[in-house]
Amino acid sequence: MRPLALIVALLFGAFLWLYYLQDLPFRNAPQQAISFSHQIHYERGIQCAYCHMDAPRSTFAGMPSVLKCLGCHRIVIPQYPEIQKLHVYWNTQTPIPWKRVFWVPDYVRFNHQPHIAAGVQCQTCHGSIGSMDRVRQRVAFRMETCITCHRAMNARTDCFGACHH
Amino acid sequence: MPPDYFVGVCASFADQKLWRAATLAAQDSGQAIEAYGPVADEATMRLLRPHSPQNPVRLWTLLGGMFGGFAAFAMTIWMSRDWPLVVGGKPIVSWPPFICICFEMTVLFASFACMGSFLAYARLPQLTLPAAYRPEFAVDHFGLFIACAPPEAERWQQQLTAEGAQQVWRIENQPRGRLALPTF
Amino acid sequence: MLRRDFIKASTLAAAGAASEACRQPQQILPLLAPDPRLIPGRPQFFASVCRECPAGCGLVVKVNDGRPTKVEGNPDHPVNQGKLCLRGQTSVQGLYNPDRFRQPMTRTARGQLEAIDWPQGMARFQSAVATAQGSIAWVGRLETGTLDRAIRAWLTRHQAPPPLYYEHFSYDTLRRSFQITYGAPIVPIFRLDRARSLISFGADFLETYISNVEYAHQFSDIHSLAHTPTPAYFLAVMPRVGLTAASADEYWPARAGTEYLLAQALLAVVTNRPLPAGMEQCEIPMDLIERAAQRLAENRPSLVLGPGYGNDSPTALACQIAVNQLNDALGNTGQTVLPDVPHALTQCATQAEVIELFEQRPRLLLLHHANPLYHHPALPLGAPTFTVSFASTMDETTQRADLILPDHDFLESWGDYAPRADAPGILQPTRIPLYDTRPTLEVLGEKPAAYSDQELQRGLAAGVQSAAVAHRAPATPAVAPNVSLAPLPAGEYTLIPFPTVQLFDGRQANRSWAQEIADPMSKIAWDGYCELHPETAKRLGYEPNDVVRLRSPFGTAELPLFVSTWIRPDCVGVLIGQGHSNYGMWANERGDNIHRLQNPAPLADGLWHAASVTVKLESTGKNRPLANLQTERLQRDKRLALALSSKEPEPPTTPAASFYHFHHPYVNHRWGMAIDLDSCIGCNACQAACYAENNIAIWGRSSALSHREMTWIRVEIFEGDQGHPSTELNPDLRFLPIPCQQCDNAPCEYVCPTFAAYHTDEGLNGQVYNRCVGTRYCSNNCIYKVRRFNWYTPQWPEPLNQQLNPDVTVRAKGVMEKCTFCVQRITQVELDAATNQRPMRDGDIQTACEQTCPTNAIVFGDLLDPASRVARLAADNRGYGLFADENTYPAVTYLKKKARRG
Amino acid sequence: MPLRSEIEPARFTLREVSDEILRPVEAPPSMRYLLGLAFSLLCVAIGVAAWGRQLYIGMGVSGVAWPVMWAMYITCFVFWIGIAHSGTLISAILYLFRAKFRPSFSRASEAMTIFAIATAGLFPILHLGRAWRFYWVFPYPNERRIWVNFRSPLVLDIFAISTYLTVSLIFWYLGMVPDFAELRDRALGWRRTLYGVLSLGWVGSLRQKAPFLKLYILLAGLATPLVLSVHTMVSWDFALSLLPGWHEEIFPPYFVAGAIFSGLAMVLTLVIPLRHFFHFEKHITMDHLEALAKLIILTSSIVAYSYASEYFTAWYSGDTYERTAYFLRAFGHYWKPFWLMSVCNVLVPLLFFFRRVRRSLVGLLVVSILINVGMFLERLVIIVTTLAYSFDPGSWGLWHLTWVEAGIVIGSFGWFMTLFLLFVQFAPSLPMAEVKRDVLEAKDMVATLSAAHLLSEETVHAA
Repeated sequence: MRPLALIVALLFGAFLWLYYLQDLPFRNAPQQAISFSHQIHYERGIQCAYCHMDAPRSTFAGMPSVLKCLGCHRIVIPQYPEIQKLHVYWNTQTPIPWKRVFWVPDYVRFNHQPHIAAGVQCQTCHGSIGSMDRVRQRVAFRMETCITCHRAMNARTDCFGACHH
Repeated sequence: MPPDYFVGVCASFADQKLWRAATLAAQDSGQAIEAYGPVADEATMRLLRPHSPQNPVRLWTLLGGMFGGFAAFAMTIWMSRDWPLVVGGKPIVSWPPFICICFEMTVLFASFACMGSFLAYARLPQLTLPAAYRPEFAVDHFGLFIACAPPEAERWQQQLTAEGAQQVWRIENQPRGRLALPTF
Repeated sequence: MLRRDFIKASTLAAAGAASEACRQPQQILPLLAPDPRLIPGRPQFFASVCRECPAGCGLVVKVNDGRPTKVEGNPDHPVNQGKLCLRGQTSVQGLYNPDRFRQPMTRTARGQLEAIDWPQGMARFQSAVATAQGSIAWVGRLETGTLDRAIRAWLTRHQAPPPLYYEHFSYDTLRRSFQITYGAPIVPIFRLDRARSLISFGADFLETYISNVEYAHQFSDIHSLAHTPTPAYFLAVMPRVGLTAASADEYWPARAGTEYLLAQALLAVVTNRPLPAGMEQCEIPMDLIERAAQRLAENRPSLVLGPGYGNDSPTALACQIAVNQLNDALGNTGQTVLPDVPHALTQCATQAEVIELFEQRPRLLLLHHANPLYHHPALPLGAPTFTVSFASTMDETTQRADLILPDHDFLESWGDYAPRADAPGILQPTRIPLYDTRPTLEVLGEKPAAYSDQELQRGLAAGVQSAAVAHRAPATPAVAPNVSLAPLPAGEYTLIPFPTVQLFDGRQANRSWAQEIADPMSKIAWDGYCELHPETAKRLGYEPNDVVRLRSPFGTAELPLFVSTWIRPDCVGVLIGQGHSNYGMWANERGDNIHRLQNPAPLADGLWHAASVTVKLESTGKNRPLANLQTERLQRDKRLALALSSKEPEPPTTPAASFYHFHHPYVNHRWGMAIDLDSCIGCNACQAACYAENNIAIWGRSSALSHREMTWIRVEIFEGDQGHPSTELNPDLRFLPIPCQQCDNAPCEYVCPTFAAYHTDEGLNGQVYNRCVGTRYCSNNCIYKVRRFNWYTPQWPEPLNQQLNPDVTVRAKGVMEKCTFCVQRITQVELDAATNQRPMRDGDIQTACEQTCPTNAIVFGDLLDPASRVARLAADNRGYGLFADENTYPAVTYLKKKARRG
Repeated sequence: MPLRSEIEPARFTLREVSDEILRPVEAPPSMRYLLGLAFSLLCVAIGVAAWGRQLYIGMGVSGVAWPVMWAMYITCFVFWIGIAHSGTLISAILYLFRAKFRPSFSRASEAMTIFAIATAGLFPILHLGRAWRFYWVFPYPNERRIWVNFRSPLVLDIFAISTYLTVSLIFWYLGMVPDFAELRDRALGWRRTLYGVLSLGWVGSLRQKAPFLKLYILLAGLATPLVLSVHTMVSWDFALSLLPGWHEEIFPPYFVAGAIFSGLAMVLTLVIPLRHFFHFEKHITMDHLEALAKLIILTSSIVAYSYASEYFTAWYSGDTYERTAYFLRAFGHYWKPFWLMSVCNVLVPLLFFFRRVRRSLVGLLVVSILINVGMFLERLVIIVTTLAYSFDPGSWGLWHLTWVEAGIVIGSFGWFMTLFLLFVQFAPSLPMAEVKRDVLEAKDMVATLSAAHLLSEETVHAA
């Protein structure tokens, strides 16, 4: 019976990997170009909208420009090695290559604008980023997450009009 | 009542009519018997009536069918209403197409129930064959096994040979090996 | 308990493998410095001018995150008033042309072109200029304003003759006739919107004549029932029915070359002088001429246009002079013909001058976006002449160049262009240059007089400046030259080289949209072809798609045959614009170059004539299937493209009674569309706008051969209907644009097994791409056949993928797609209205096709709002639904064409 | 007086029956058999190669295009489902009617049913644009909370075909359990283990035979309406649409009759070579084949009536779309397949009115093959011409066969033949239990008749 069980386990594992596990980005917290800690900034009272200011007016939430970081870090702990990296990027005028953590597939038209207008908190979808040193995806961006919330808030659940066009 | 133990007398008939007569006689005597034969025909079944008047398979098939039909209707209606999408100007619960699915599931579950009840009542699948079974019973001979204690076995042997059995032999409690290995 | 929790609970050891997600996460690059105007994720809009042809329409370029994705007409520009033709829409493909030069190139000793960098390029350029000592010739596209002044200054500084602005449609005959009749060789401004009646002796003003978007707009104002209760009367006199003659009320198939007799006859009738001799040659009955003259006299002011490129025969000059005199006699000069407001085309060199320049073999030839060798293959270009080309893509002339210093594309560069004095427009770069190219102004090193700041600011914002111009009275009328037409020798056919709206003079041949969107008249895509009348074809024993060799005294060309009744039996029409040998991946091998057939030298009157040649036809035995996207032209009694019958008005086609009266619970909107068949001129601009907006895939000729084009709105052409069949004397042609009808009882929805096709709460027929498994039953069941299937994985060759619209999903292989009424535009406007708490007004949302339609034939709006234009048009008595009796309740209403008088 | 064919079996003995039927199974496969198996495996390889290419490159390699989005694949689907239905007809419906010639074909035609459905079942997956997402058509619970559109004829198809496969599989397999038991007793080594497992421990005792007979009669009763409903739903793939040429009320009975018609022809095409190569002439007599031929005449007449009624309703309705569709079906681009189909389905079966043709093996074989060609073309013509010439003349277009489609069709025939050849090698092609029952009944009949002196001496002597 030994080989039979092994084959069944392998097949079942392959099925799981193919259809479910391979795109579970739970564990992934990519190593960023500059190991920026949200926790430290959030504890000093900097709100999300200060850096990601395009959320209320665009599909893309926006990333802080290099100059915005330098706004403070030209004075605040400039000698810190990570901040040195920031200065190198600014001096060579190259944008910081952040790795994207939160993404939805191409056939989903996610738009921050209506969500911010409806008063949805950033933590609802992005998890408690304020308490994270390295950004990690806590809430799975799968349709189930979105649909449950849309139905609870009786937001628009029209497949074509709202998300998939 | 199926013979749970394998002690008794077994006879092999070449002629179906003799076999039928012997089986009928054995049934009347009230002994626990089991009859084997290569051919399954209605006539023998009506004559020997091994079971209660109604065969239980029919009841289970009906129950299975009704369950299938109800399950289909429940499934289609609940699923259509769970995420109600308007399609081609048709109502959400458009029962005409649901009837087709209901019919299909009725037949499906009726067949499952029918097979299940048959296997249950025929006590299949069995890994070991009864001791009385001879390979020729599947080819051209008809077998009759009568479960009786050794003392009466002798009497039954004479009776069976009198009734035209080609061969009669005694069966002691010999369980078969795995996967149905009949002895020659 | 949800299924996934169940899986998690019972997961076996295999879960350990879920380490790094195997899909590589994308990168996000922030800005270096914050820019208040730039909101990442929101499009920006820049005003510019379209340089695809000398018409110079105003552009508004939509730029997504630093890359232009779509161009639309500039509503404030006087020339095109917010509209664009098919060529304008494909200008984005010019910017992202995969065959563009990446850096300067030079020809080595062995004759190969190899890449060099700019310093080397400039050095070779300076040395060439030095050695030329004044024998320099500039042959470039038409330029006005700053660049024109810079070029002239540079040439005078090097003691060189002034530049020759080369346009193949240079209207030499028109300018010569104006010099004779009005004393100045100018291309005038025509005001169609003031005309009450219109005659064209061959000018295809809806396709390529001078400024086709402007004329289409003005023509629709005077001719369409939607814009005027008393439509003007339009008579077309030409040997072949092109897109312009298709919208005519009356059509005279005059023998090619005899148009001048008809013009002189009309002039004689209007000024009641004796008719010219030889009227029987033009095979037009006299009563028709009297009636036309009478109609011209009654409806003033009228406008008469002369011959176009297609019938630029040796007698064209006489015809144009007669037309000018007719306009004079009818008092149109100053009203609809403004001879003293010169169009920019007046600066163009005539073909004769260009031919003569190439004969002189200058020591240095500078080519700026001009391709004379394609139109005049016989021109000598070689050894003694050192050729420098500023073209941005390889073409027939640049292939023989010695040095290539690639110029920016017009969407990447500063500049200005004024098609006429009162409509100058400013070009501004909409992105950083794609490749290592430099603007020609910089290469010449000229410092032109700069615009003042506020002029620049106002110009940049509006993209246009307006200046009033006075009109001057005409000079004394001159005598018409006497000319006669030789009878057609037996076995020979007059060659009619007709330009088309999508290919112009061949400039747009390397645009996949211009090639994939079928020719408006013949519906043939991806190929050049020759056109013969069915009788001629039968007499010569040719079958459609046979390759026919056309032999003229100057050359031969082999082209597949398309048989159509819209051309005179004694003529053979050839499509110009195809036949490129070295112009790019989409333009090459599309048939032979027909310009080899034309007479390379100017005729006796010093003018080069395009249609001055007769050809013999020979069969080659070969066969080349043409990708004909609509083989059936008769709509039989299928009530597709309807006309108001002169008899009693037919009852509108109401849907039959139905058992299932399921009323959709529309709450806020039910989007609908109205298409006016009387306004539609069939120019396919809507198709090009749709391709640009919705990332529609292109798979080339082999797929088009088996009807696999992906257009979301196809324009069908029909000849008459059961009531009044289309005759050769009066072809009643009707164009029928068919987008998705977004039916309420959509036949495609109830057959889809996975709910990929379903009805949204706003009346749209949704197509969810990620749910579709590709059974294709929806396309089978759609009675309008508007659903298209992705046969392969779509490819966009580098850098065309930068043109993709980020708001629209790019579909994968195996998925259905169809017109979505530009749902991305609908949701964006709805979002903005919701976030700003203001109601949505009618006209806030414009679909891509509605926005660019030059004749405003398409109107989009909310059918639930009774005040909206589309609701009013839906209730119009001209309105009807396509196949309404099939109970699909379409959301698109078609408005019947007016009955054809003639 | 009983028919001669009824007392014919009296001549054999039960052991003789067993040996003859089991000889092909127990004998090693002949060279001819291996050659046939190799050839059909080659065809399957061609089919798999063609499908691989279509999956890798896209649907564009097949001939389907706009507007003809369905062609060869759905034709094959309906064709193979049609073949399956006659198998059920012979094994189930004729069992209910106690038809005398049933046992000789029943096992072979049931096998044909199973393998035909197995082949037909491939096509709904194979014709999909995204075949790797075929499971989205099943209503399985998923985290997207989206179910299936039960109004779509395709979903009805899924339920119908899967139910039909399951029920036929049960009916076929349980029917063979007694035969496997006999094979188990005669086999050795791994074959004994195989047949032992397959026979579920069947010993033919009364306790097992009583519910078995009841099961058999019930399943036959269930399969009969199932057959009619399955092909009705397959015909609804077309009849539920709006297209002129598909949207006809005659489709369900027309498709069911057509299915049984083409199925019977396939039974003949399979049984005649089977009978010849495995020498079952004694059990599958010419009378049995002639009975099938008579059934073919009946179903052919129904199909002919359906063609006529389609054209009459199109003409009589006066609807312009219907008239154009049907006129162009007969005289449009695809007139050749149309007229070939009409000849094969209507005229060729009329040959069976002649007794000589009915009783000649070559005649039966040729006519049955022509009928199947005709029925294949009929589905192709219905699908392609309706899509090519639908409502709007501007959207008329044609379909052209490509080698990928041809490869997949060859693959489907190869797949069917491979399964059938494996069946013939590993399982008895005739239901031995029922053949023996007929032998015993024949012997009883001869005994009673000879007792009543009603039979001539030599027939008694021959029995």
